[in-house]
Amino acid sequence: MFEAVAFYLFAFLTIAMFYIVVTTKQALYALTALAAGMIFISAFFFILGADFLGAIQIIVYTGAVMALYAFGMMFFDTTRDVKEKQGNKFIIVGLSTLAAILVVVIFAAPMVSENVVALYPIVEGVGNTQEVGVVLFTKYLIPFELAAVMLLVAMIAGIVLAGKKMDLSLTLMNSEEIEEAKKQKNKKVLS
Amino acid sequence: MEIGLNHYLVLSTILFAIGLVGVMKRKNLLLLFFATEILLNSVNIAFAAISHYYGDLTGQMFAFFVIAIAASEVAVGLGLLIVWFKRHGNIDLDSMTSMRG
Amino acid sequence: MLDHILSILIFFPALAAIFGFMIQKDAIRAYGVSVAAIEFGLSLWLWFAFDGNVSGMQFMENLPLVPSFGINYILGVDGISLFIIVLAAFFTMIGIASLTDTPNEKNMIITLLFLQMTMVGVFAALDAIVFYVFWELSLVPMLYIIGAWGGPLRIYASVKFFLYTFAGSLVMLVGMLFMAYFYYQATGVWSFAILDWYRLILPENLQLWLFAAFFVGFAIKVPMFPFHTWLPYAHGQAPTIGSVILAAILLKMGTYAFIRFSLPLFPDASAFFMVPIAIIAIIMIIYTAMVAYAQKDVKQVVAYSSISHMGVIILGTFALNVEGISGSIFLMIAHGVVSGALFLLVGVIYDRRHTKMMDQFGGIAHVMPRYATIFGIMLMASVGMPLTINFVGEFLSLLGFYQQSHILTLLAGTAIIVGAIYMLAAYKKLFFGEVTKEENKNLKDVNKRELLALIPLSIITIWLGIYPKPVLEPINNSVEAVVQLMHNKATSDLAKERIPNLVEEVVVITKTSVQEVH
Amino acid sequence: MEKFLYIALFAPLVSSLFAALFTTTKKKTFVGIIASLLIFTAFASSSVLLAHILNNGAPIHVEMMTWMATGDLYIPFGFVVDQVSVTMMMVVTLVSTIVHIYSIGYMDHDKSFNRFFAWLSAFVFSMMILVMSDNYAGLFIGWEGVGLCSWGLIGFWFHKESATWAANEAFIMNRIADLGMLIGIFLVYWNTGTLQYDGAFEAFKTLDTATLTWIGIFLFIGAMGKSAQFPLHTWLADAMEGPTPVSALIHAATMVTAGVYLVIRSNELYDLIPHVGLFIASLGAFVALFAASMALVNRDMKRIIAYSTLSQLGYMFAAAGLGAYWVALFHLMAHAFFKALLFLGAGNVMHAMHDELDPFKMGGLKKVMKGTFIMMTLASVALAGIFPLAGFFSKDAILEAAFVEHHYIIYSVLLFTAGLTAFYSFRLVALIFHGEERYKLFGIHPHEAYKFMLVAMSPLLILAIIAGAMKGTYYEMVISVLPETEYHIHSHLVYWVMTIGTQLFVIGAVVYAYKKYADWKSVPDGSSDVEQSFMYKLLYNQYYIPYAYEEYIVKPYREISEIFWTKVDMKVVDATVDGIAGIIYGTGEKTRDMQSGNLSTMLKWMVAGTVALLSLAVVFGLAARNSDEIVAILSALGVM
Repeated sequence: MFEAVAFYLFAFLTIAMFYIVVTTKQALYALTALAAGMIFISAFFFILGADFLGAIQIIVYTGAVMALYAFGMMFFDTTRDVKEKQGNKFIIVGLSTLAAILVVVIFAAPMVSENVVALYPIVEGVGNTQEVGVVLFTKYLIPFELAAVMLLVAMIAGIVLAGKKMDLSLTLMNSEEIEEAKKQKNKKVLS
Repeated sequence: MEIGLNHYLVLSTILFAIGLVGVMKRKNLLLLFFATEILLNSVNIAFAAISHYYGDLTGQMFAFFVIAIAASEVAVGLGLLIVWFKRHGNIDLDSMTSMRG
Repeated sequence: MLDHILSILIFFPALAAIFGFMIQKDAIRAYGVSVAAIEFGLSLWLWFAFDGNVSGMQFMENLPLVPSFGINYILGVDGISLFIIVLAAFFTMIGIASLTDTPNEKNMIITLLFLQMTMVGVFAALDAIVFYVFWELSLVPMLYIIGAWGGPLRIYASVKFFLYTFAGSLVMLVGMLFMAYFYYQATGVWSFAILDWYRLILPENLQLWLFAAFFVGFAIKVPMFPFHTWLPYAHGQAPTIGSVILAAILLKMGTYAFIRFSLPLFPDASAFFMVPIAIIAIIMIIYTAMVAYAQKDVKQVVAYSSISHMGVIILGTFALNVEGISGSIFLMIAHGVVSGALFLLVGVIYDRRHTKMMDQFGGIAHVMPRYATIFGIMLMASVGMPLTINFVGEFLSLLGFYQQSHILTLLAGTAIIVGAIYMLAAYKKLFFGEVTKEENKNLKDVNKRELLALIPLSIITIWLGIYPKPVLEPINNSVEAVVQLMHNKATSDLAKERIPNLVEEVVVITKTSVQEVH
Repeated sequence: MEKFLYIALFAPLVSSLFAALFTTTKKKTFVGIIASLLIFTAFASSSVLLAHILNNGAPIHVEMMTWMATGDLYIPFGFVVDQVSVTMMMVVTLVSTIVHIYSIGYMDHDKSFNRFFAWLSAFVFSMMILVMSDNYAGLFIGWEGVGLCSWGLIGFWFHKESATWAANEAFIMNRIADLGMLIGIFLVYWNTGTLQYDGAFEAFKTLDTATLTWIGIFLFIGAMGKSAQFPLHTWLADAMEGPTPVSALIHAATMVTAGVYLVIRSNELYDLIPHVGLFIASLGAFVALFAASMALVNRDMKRIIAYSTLSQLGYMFAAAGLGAYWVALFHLMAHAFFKALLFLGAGNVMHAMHDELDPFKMGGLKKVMKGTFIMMTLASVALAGIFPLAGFFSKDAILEAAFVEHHYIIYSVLLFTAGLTAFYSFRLVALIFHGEERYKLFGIHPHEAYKFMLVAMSPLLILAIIAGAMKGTYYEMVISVLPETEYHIHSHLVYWVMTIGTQLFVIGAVVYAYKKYADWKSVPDGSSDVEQSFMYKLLYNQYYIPYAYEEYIVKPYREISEIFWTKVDMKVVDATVDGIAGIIYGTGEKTRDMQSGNLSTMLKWMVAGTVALLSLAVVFGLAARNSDEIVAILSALGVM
């Protein structure tokens, strides 16, 4: 009973928050609503007994990702209303719903016929974090390490991209402009 | 009233739909990123739920990696976004047409 | 070394081409000529070491590539492929030696050496996948030659050439994959080895489909009517050397593949499609000969004449008897020599006048008598004068087909009439009459470099016309084996009737019949 | 003896190659002399062979080497010297030697002197292969070889449009016939398994008549082309564009008789199919009359002689078709002598008249050209068949053969033609040598040819006179190969009446021709009544056959070719290919709007694509899951 109440409550809250994210005209509102939605989602993880995942969700999303977004938003003018031209709403909503249903159907199909066999069964009486740790560092060690490298790469990329002076783009300039830029650079070197 | 796997899947579907609506509707790149986060999260819920109901940890593992990917994506994406903003002074999707075929 | 001579023949030019990038521009021609000469020497050695009395494959090499799918690097030659390999080496050599001043000579020579690798590869490959790889790779250097050194329409011509042949060979690839799958179904192991496929007897309806799939790929390459329109463009735009190689070797890939794949793999389908293909061949012969007669550009005349002659080759191939198939293989070589020479000859006047239009010439036999003589020899070879190389092939092809159909041979025989018409008309326009154009009055006769290419070709033309035995005998032995194989494999009455039995008692070869397995 | 065979065969080749070395250099008289010597060597060798054959009669058969061998096919370069081929060899080498020597004088001022001898000797070589070969394929080599040399020699003065046109015409017409010949060879091979004469003849006896008929017809089609029989005759008259020695050698004495030789050679075949033989004889008789009629009014000296050749070839075919092979061969031989003589004489006249060919513009030349006058007159007498010259014996034998075989229509046609022959021959002689000196109107100063040319011609003159005397020896020799058919009119009275009647008829024609033309005064300008008449125009325009060929075959061929290229090849075949490519390209071009570059639009397309793929996945998933039911439903509906 408690589980049901919790599920419906959080389901309602998550949907509401995310609905705000995609509809609001204020970027700040959207950010706030997204952060809230993330936290509510972690609630599902706790309900489902995936404690570790829930913790990660809060830490990574709400702690890191949202902070990153918040910093990012400082660069942009977020006080203004976001102006958006809108096309046919029916197509957007219809396509989305259809796609979502299809995804679910495909995922659900093998389960309906009950032919899924657990590869790494959840052992009763052992903490979720412990189990996750065991699987993560045995079977998924290489993906895990790759994910770590990927994060490192992403971090460096973020720093480089954000920090670089990008007032010139060689791809978008025509050849004369490139020549001009080269000359400028040479001048600097000479002087 | 027992909450079953189907409940979670329906929830995931709804969230995924909302995310897709956001992806298609949003013209502001930043908000587009938000919408992709919603998509990822909706899938995460489905993973966690399946993992729970089948007693298999693989689902959680996947959700875990999805989160890692989401984090990297944000880092790189925001970096790019900032670069773009510096050059053009806006992050409007409609202004990005250099990929015209 | 002799054990791996085919691999050496294939990859030596490619390696040499890679090293060619490091050679100085001034030395590249000498380098290219020497590489091609070594290659030609090797191919002659191959011929020398080849045992003409053995009908099967020789110098086989086998190296697993993807064993789980039965893809192996299998090479081998028999009498059918041997001479085309020699011819390819020969033409690359004289092509490079007689190369007139071209821009980016270095790139041209490197491209030609790469092209040589693919050509030898196609004719030596005995694994369908290896064959296919070389078959497709040969398009690339040719595309580059036409596209980089061609005439004003070169981009159109090269793209057309590439896409057209590529589309055809994709269909052929599907056929090959299906064939391999079928082999898997029948025997339980994968194999792309052609010799393995030979042992397979397919049900007739399946043969028809597979035959059609292979046919599309081969027919475009040959090119058979109505798939021929890429050829005039390719020839018209290609530089001389490109046309020479294209006509002499690349077109032969199609007809060679018919004999290597279509006939032994699908004997019933070959017998079934014999008459329709013969009719297409006759259309090719007569129709393209008439089109050739209408041409204003001498190179186009030669290009269309190629198609016309390829018609005779196809006809001989589908005679399905020893005389016809031997004749068609011989005619492949003959046509290679003669059309290659004709394209070289056209190149000679093009170099001097930078036009190929016949109305720009006339009477140049007065100013270029040696050129006119060599052209005359090749002209007579082209129209099938006895004691020239072409006659042997044409005679045998038609003779072979006569056994199958009298009336069709009579129609196809008009090749000797219509061929004479366009060739003589072209010769008359170029060489006869008074010299009317001022520019033509001081044309220089063929120089030493051109003679270097043309004299050997003239000698071969006459030598093999008088004494074809050294070439014809190995061909004959291999063809007899192919025909016997076809007869043994044939299941339908039609095929049994059309494909002659060469031995008295039927040799029972171990067959892997599909029906048995199912 | 084989040594002599090889000498006879290859001396002309050596001569040709030797002369070919000098083709690009200036005129060198020694080239002609050496060529003539080599051809004379061949003649001498042939004479030795003839002597050998006459002495013991054993044919010489050699096999030089293999030519083609594949499957069951085996074709060697084999040569045979028997009674028939040695006769031909003698004719060929003798006339060739004379023509070679004559040409040294005739081509004296030509800058391509050396090239001429290269071609001429090559022709002799081809002709030797043709007559000496022991199989049909070898015959075909020579057959095509003489065609090639004929092409090169007709078009010898290649700066002249008419010459090159005639050369190509001759080559292509011969090719049409060669196709028939080739088919005939194929038929022989597939029915007998060999192309050797002896093997094939042996096998012919076992074949059914229908097959033999086809073989006979196709081989004869080949013969028709080479011997310029109707309807492939037009090239012969046009071939007169070539130098006159060429006309004498190729288009009178040797090459054109190759068709007759083929029929004679294949006598064992044609003996088995007399109905084809009758057709050949009828066609021969028709051509004899047809060609003679065209010669009546022509105003070109060389063409008149060419038509006369055509007419005489008709005689030969008539004889051969009726089974009188030895008579045909005899006439061939005799004809070669007097016709070559006639042509060479015409060559002298042409030289004298500075290449003027219209006999109406000549007249009275006997004063300046005595030697030529005598030779041409005697040659014409021989041609007309007047006793005791060569033509009498050979032509009379043909007439007798036709009479004895009871083919009276053929006989009367041939008899009538004999009269026409006499008429046009002497019309020519009368116009050229008698009457007023009309050439003076055109400011020409004729002169006699070199002495040595006349000397060279003299053996022909002698042979034209005495060849009849050799009839007996000849008959004794060839009957060992050819069917032994003696034609004797049963009653002496009939024989004498016929012979004397024929002679009187012919002499009457000669007299009439002299009366009409010996005192010709003016050059006709096409205004007289005779020239306006329908018959004259018909004959003068060669029955409008060349015109019809040009109008209804050559032109349509050219136009159809043009249409095939510009319309069919470019507009239909190529356009289809380009159309397919265009559709694909157009699809890309249209759909490219999708890629507006707007990220939002692209995202929408992405979602749409995802939906489409997912739907497919679901559909296939369901289908796979319920495949049994689907099959059941479909089969119930009768689809599968």
